[in-house]
Amino acid sequence: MMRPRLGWGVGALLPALLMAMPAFAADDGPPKIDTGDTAWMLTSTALVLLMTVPGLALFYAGMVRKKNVLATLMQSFVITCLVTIVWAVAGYSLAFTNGNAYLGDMSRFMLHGIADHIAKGVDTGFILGAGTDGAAPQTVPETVYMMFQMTFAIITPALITGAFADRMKFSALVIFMTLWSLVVYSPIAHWVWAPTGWIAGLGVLDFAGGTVVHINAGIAGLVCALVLGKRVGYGSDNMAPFNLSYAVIGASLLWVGWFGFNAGSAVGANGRAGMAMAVTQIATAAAALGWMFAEWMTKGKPSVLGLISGAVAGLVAITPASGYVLPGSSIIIGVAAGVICFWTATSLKHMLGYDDSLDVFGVHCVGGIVGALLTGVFSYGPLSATDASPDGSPGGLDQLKIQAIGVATTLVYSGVMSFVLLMITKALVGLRVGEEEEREGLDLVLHGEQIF
Amino acid sequence: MMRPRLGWGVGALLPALLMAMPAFAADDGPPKIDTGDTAWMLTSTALVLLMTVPGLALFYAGMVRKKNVLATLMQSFVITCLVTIVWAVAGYSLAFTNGNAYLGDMSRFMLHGIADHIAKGVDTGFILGAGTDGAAPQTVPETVYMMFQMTFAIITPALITGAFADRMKFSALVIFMTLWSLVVYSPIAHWVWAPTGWIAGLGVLDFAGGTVVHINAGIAGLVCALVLGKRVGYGSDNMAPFNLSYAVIGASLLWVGWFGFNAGSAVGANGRAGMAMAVTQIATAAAALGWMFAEWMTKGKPSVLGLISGAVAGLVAITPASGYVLPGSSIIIGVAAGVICFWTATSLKHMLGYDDSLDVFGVHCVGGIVGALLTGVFSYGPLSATDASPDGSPGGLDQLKIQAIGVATTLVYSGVMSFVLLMITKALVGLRVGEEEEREGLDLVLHGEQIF
Amino acid sequence: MMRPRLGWGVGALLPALLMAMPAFAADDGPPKIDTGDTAWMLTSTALVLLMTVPGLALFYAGMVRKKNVLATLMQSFVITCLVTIVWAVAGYSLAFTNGNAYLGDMSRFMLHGIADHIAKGVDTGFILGAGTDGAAPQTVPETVYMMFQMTFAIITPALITGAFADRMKFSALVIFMTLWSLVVYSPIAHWVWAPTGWIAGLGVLDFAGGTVVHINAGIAGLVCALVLGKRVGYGSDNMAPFNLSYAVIGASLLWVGWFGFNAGSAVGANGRAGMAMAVTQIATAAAALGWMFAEWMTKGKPSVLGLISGAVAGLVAITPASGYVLPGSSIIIGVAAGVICFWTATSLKHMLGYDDSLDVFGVHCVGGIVGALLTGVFSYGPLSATDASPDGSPGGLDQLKIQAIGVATTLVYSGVMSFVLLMITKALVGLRVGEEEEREGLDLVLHGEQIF
Amino acid sequence: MKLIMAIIKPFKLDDVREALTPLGVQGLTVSEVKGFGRQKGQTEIYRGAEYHVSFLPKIKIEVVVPADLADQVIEAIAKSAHTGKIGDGKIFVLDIERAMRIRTGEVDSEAL
Amino acid sequence: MKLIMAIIKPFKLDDVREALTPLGVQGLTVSEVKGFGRQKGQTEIYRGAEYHVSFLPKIKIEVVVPADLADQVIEAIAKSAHTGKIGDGKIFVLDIERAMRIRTGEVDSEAL
Amino acid sequence: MKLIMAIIKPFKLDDVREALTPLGVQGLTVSEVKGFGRQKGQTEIYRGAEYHVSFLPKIKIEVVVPADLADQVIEAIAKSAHTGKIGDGKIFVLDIERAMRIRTGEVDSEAL
Ligand SMILES: Nc1ncnc2c1ncn2[C@@H]1O[C@H](COP(=O)(O)OP(=O)(O)O)[C@@H](O)[C@H]1O
Ligand SMILES: Nc1ncnc2c1ncn2[C@@H]1O[C@H](COP(=O)(O)OP(=O)(O)O)[C@@H](O)[C@H]1O
Ligand SMILES: Nc1ncnc2c1ncn2[C@@H]1O[C@H](COP(=O)(O)OP(=O)(O)O)[C@@H](O)[C@H]1O
Repeated sequence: MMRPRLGWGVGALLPALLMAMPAFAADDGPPKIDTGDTAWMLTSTALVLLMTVPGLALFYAGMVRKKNVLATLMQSFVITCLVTIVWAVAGYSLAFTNGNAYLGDMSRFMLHGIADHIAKGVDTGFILGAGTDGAAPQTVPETVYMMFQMTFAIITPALITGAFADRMKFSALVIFMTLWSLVVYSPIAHWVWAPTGWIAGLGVLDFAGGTVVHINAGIAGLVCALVLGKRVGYGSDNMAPFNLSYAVIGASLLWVGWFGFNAGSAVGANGRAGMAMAVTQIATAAAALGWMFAEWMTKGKPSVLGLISGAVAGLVAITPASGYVLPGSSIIIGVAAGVICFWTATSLKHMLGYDDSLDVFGVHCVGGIVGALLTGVFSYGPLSATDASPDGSPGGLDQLKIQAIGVATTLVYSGVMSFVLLMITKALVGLRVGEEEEREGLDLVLHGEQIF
Repeated sequence: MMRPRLGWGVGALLPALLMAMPAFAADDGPPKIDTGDTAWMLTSTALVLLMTVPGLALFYAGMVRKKNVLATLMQSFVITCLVTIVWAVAGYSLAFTNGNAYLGDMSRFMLHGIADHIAKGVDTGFILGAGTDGAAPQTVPETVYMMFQMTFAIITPALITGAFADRMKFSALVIFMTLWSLVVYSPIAHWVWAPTGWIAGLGVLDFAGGTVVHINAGIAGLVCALVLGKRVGYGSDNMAPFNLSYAVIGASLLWVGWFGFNAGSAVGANGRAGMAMAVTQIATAAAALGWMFAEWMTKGKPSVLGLISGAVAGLVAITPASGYVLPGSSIIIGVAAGVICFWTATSLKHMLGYDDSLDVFGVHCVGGIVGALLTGVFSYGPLSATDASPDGSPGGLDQLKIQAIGVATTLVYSGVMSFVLLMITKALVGLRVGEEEEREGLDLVLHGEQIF
Repeated sequence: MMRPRLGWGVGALLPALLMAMPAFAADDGPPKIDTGDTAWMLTSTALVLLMTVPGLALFYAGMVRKKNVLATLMQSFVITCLVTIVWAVAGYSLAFTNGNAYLGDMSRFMLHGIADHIAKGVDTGFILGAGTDGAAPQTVPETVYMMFQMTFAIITPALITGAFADRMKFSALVIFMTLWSLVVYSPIAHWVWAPTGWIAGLGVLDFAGGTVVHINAGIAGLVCALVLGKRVGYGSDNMAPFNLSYAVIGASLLWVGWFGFNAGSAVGANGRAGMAMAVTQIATAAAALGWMFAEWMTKGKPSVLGLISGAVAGLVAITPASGYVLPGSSIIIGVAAGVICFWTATSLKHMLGYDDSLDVFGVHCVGGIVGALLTGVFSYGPLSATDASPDGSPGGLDQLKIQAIGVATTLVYSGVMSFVLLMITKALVGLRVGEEEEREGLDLVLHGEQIF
Repeated sequence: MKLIMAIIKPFKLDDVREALTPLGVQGLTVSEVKGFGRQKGQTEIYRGAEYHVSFLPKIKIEVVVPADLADQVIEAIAKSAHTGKIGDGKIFVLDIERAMRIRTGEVDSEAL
Repeated sequence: MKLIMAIIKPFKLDDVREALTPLGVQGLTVSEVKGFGRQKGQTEIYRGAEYHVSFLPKIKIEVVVPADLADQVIEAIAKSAHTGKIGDGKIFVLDIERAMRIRTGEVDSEAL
Repeated sequence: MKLIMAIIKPFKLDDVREALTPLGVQGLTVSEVKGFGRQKGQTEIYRGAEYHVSFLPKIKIEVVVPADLADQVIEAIAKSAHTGKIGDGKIFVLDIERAMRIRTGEVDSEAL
């Protein structure tokens, strides 16, 4: 999403046509919706949902053992359902209404008022931060904006599940994720993306969620992996993935869906969306090749798991940068993410000895940090320039420092709060299945089902 | 699709811009196309096709036994092909031309005339019911409207296949589905969605096909299950699904594709599409959780099959309501659908003793009825209001009664005609494979292929 | 993509609205972008990427033996990554800048200058062939045009991999495909689709890539199959596909994604896109049924592999024709493609005795030729008419001859250059794995991984 | 003790197991196997490549029983697995020298 | 020579293999089987249809050893596969008359 | 009667079956197994986790023949399954006491 502090959204997102008719822009009423922008945002919403179900569900399910495939699919699916309700009831309101610098208010509780502008089937554009200095009129209805944001709120907790794959109780997951969405996700989204948010106010650049989504989920995953402990048999049993072809399908759908994630974060079908799509594609390819060649050189063979892991690392790293950088920079971001995440997931993890089953920390947190910091280096001014701020937010040492604050804040808040919520969940229902149950597999034990 | 009787389509679907330029709207010529609306309808068409292949194909294939996986996939795929041709040749013409109150005419036989307005590569908008009182100008070309509707005509018979999974002859399927598309689907689509249709004239609300698609397919499925009889070994053999991960992928793609189904039924990228997408998402999540918790409480474990079945039940139930209701109502519709369909599929079916293999009746017919009736309760006026009808069609007892007529008509007509067509098919080629063949599995017997 | 020689693109692609405001159209500056057209092209880009990963990857992986499933998936995935980088660095520049009649220039090396028109986050429309007689202004930013074209550059070499499935070295694939993209794909794309290209100058019609993509990949595949030789055990061992359900998912995603391929080639959400989508659907269904019934009659059973192969043959054949023909013609094109490709893949291949593992030649080259020639027969004038050329390019004997030249040129150039590049690759790293390795399977030998 | 090894049609497994329980058989082990025999399979055709399915799916049951129970067990299997159609399968009997239950260390007939 | 056939819990396979190596066992063959016995499985419910999982996944190990090694091998398996919980499995011993290594044509104890 | 149990390389299955037909062998049963032996497998690496593939895919053939045919059958298998490379597999011979054809109730050599 755009960085609203500068208010450039107005200029960038109203269609060119309206700018040519100043009489419209000067109107005090809500902006008109643009059908092209709305079409793209409806599509982007579908694409981002596709990322979680079946994308992420398959990516993860393909990496676990046969006895946990269905349980792993179920985790992403149930989170999709839970967060949909949480978001509609309170999450959206906490994240995207004005409130104060730390949290939204409850004016959109139960989505109350979201239909206020509908008359005769027609809706008006949504003004994010209406009434504040940073008010950012959009050319899409609020329902569409709310839905697009919902898909981000869904995928973030779903990402965490990779860290504790094969061992968490289902009841614990339901409780923890519901709380996490409200207590961790909504506040951080507010800080970074609401015009009134304090991190937005610092000028942190996070186009599509490097901090809000990936660093946030990644550090929460690490905390989960540490608190739950290693899988039974970790280090001795063969834990080879049951069926990597699922993981390949999953990674592919993540890639395709990520066009909605990143190019959709332009909230319109405009030049910025086009550039976001281009740099997303290039960084992803560069990261996949980076990981692949690093693995080929150090381990002797290029693996399909390596290639797709690199692609995901690239997608993660370009996320915060996607609306700010040019193609050349995206290659650098991609290669850096691919090689660094390769090292984290294959070496650092073993050195430190935690069992982050599917490398949520190694790929999402580390990749997110690489991307967030390099956004501060490579940001290209004209992409974020506005009338009010004709230079935009060009990269440089200053911006890098601002970015580091965003990263550090997210790490600390999400890490600490995830720990607290795990403790609460543990007190309520316990976190982990028994050893026998873990051996038998979650599919049968938790859900009474198995695949062939 | 909109309810054309009130003619509100004009106001709702012409882009806001045109409304600001009355000179255009007053034109007598065909409407101009809007690129944003057209973009969304092209996308929606792709999304709805995705629902059938591979969505529904996988959803069903994941629930059958290994020996029938390919045959089940093939059923959805061949229906996609057959109905495409049937629709282009006559189905579209019978459904969407003016004709009389019961059937369209043959003026679009072989899509004759669909290119009449193309000049220099540019097309005009399509006027549904042109020349009638209910004429509803659209901002998309007729090719796009025809294609979008085709994807609905495809998925409806494909839904039926779940009821007779594992036992129907392929030749019988080819004949039955071809006839069914012409004799059952096209007329019902005409009644409900053509401006001249008699059910449309009653004021029945069916935004995206609760009656035309789901009740219709669901009751046809029940008739098929009863006429074909139970699977060999039903009740004694282990008929556990071969690979539920396919069903999870299928359900996920159904969910994503359903955005095209419901939000696409606004025939434009407008406020109504946004609200349709939002309520679709919320009802689906609510239904999935409703089924899951009902199962958890009564059976002791929440299953992945239950969760995804609930999601599909929610998608079905919100379908007729999606362009008429607000988020709060969608939660109620979702929970009702989830819990009621859970009961139908797990208890009622056994009480009544029919073998509807994959619960087409229990999920689609029952879910569709829940949705169709609750649409009559919860419809929110401003979503369907127009200049001509400033109150729209608000829910209430009157509307509920009208809805019940739509439901009953569909149940009777589709049930009876499906039975007749099955008898005709039986006379021609027989309906069911032999017992030995059924034991060996349709993959090998009918198609000479098998999976590993 | 459109045929720029006639310059009709201008009229067809600027939105209707602008035409109504001549003051805008007369502007000398770059065209404005249209949000609806841009939304559709962003979507189309995602759809075409979906065709390769996971679409084509699954289509192919489902047809090989278990031991090669991951390696086959990896081939499509790594080509996606490699070509992305190759295209961004030089491929796009060689294909779509003016250069001369045979090759573009290096003015877009490293995508240099693609952000020149971005100011305050807003971009302008892209003028293809700017400054030449054939200049074709587009209503989408150049980033979007470049990305859409990239997805075509990706799928073309990926198609080739089916011909040498189960036996090529991974290192050889990496080298060969990188070279092929630059030396074969980019030049042919330039000839046919750049306004300055010599084949475009002849008036060859290739709407979405019958020659550039399918004939090109198909003949290259044949050359690969001949040069690499038959698989070990070909003709004696059981090489039955491991899991055709993957192939069905793949074919389905190809079908859905092909809407982006063909309707996206209208470079806008317009009437031509709508017609392209309609004929794509109809031809595909006709071809699938054509293959199915041909097989049913000659082999006794309709197979799912036959049905989906027919669908792909239809998609291939309609590709060059999709923006030029009407629904009636599309049925003929479809049936012809289905029946002819059935014969090629099941009879001709055995008569000639080459081992084109997954029928790249039989489906893509032959299907492409059928489509390219029939485009010359059935092209409907008004779809390609412009102010400058009010008759468009109607089909007829003249056009058929022109089409044949396009076909022949592609066959010869791609065939010869593919052979040369294979020889270079062979000299560098060798082409084929050892016999023992081939027996053990590429998954384990090349990538150190296997599925269950 | 005897090891009774039976190759049967897959859909007969549950019938066989139920036929053995009344005899006091408390355990058995089954595997999915492919059988080649008089029963002929289908032909699979994949785009012109024909493969005859000469190996058909069968279930192998292995059950170790005290020698004196062998006759009854054989009879029970033969009856419950019978369809009369070609491909019904075979029953073979082997001698078992020793048996041990891993959990308890019990041996021979105690272990079955 | 004796054929030691052991049915064990799947996750014990690596332990067993490691226990046999020190005894000089250089080869063995394993298969995935389903076991029916005293150990009871879960119930699976698919939309109201209940199936009891009476067959549980087990691993069958077949290892042929010289007769004089049999005792040690049995003991090693019994120890390494032991958990003490129901379902640990069985060990059966059969007599092998002849053995041959295909690669070299060596026979009997040379072949193991 | 003898049970000939052979562990062979998977791609040799068709060769072996064809070598047995001329000898009058009318039925056999095969299973997919994993073999551990002198032949060493590959290493699989999944993001830094290394697993050595110590078990390689093999095919187990079980064929019961009249005692007098055993030598010929062993020889035919040994020849047709031979590649000379490590991992070619083993042939074991066991005694079968009784055999029965389920379809007809025929016993012993009639049943094969
Ligand atoms: N001599 C044999 N050795 C081992 N297994 C055999 C033998 N003969 C038959 N079988 C097994 O028995 C199955 C059934 O045999 P088949 O000849 O097809 O029919 P039937 O049992 O009716 O004579 C075969 O598929 C095979 O698995
Ligand atoms: N008589 C038998 N013949 C063949 N296999 C048996 C026999 N009894 C038990 N088994 C195998 O041993 C496994 C374990 O037996 P079970 O009775 O469950 O527990 P335990 O070994 O602790 O007594 C079974 O699952 C089955 O595979
Ligand atoms: N003692 C044994 N008992 C059972 N199976 C064995 C034994 N030794 C070897 N095998 C089987 O034979 C296969 C081949 O043995 P291996 O030692 O790898 O090569 P080779 O047969 O060339 O000596 C093994 O994978 C295993 O399945």
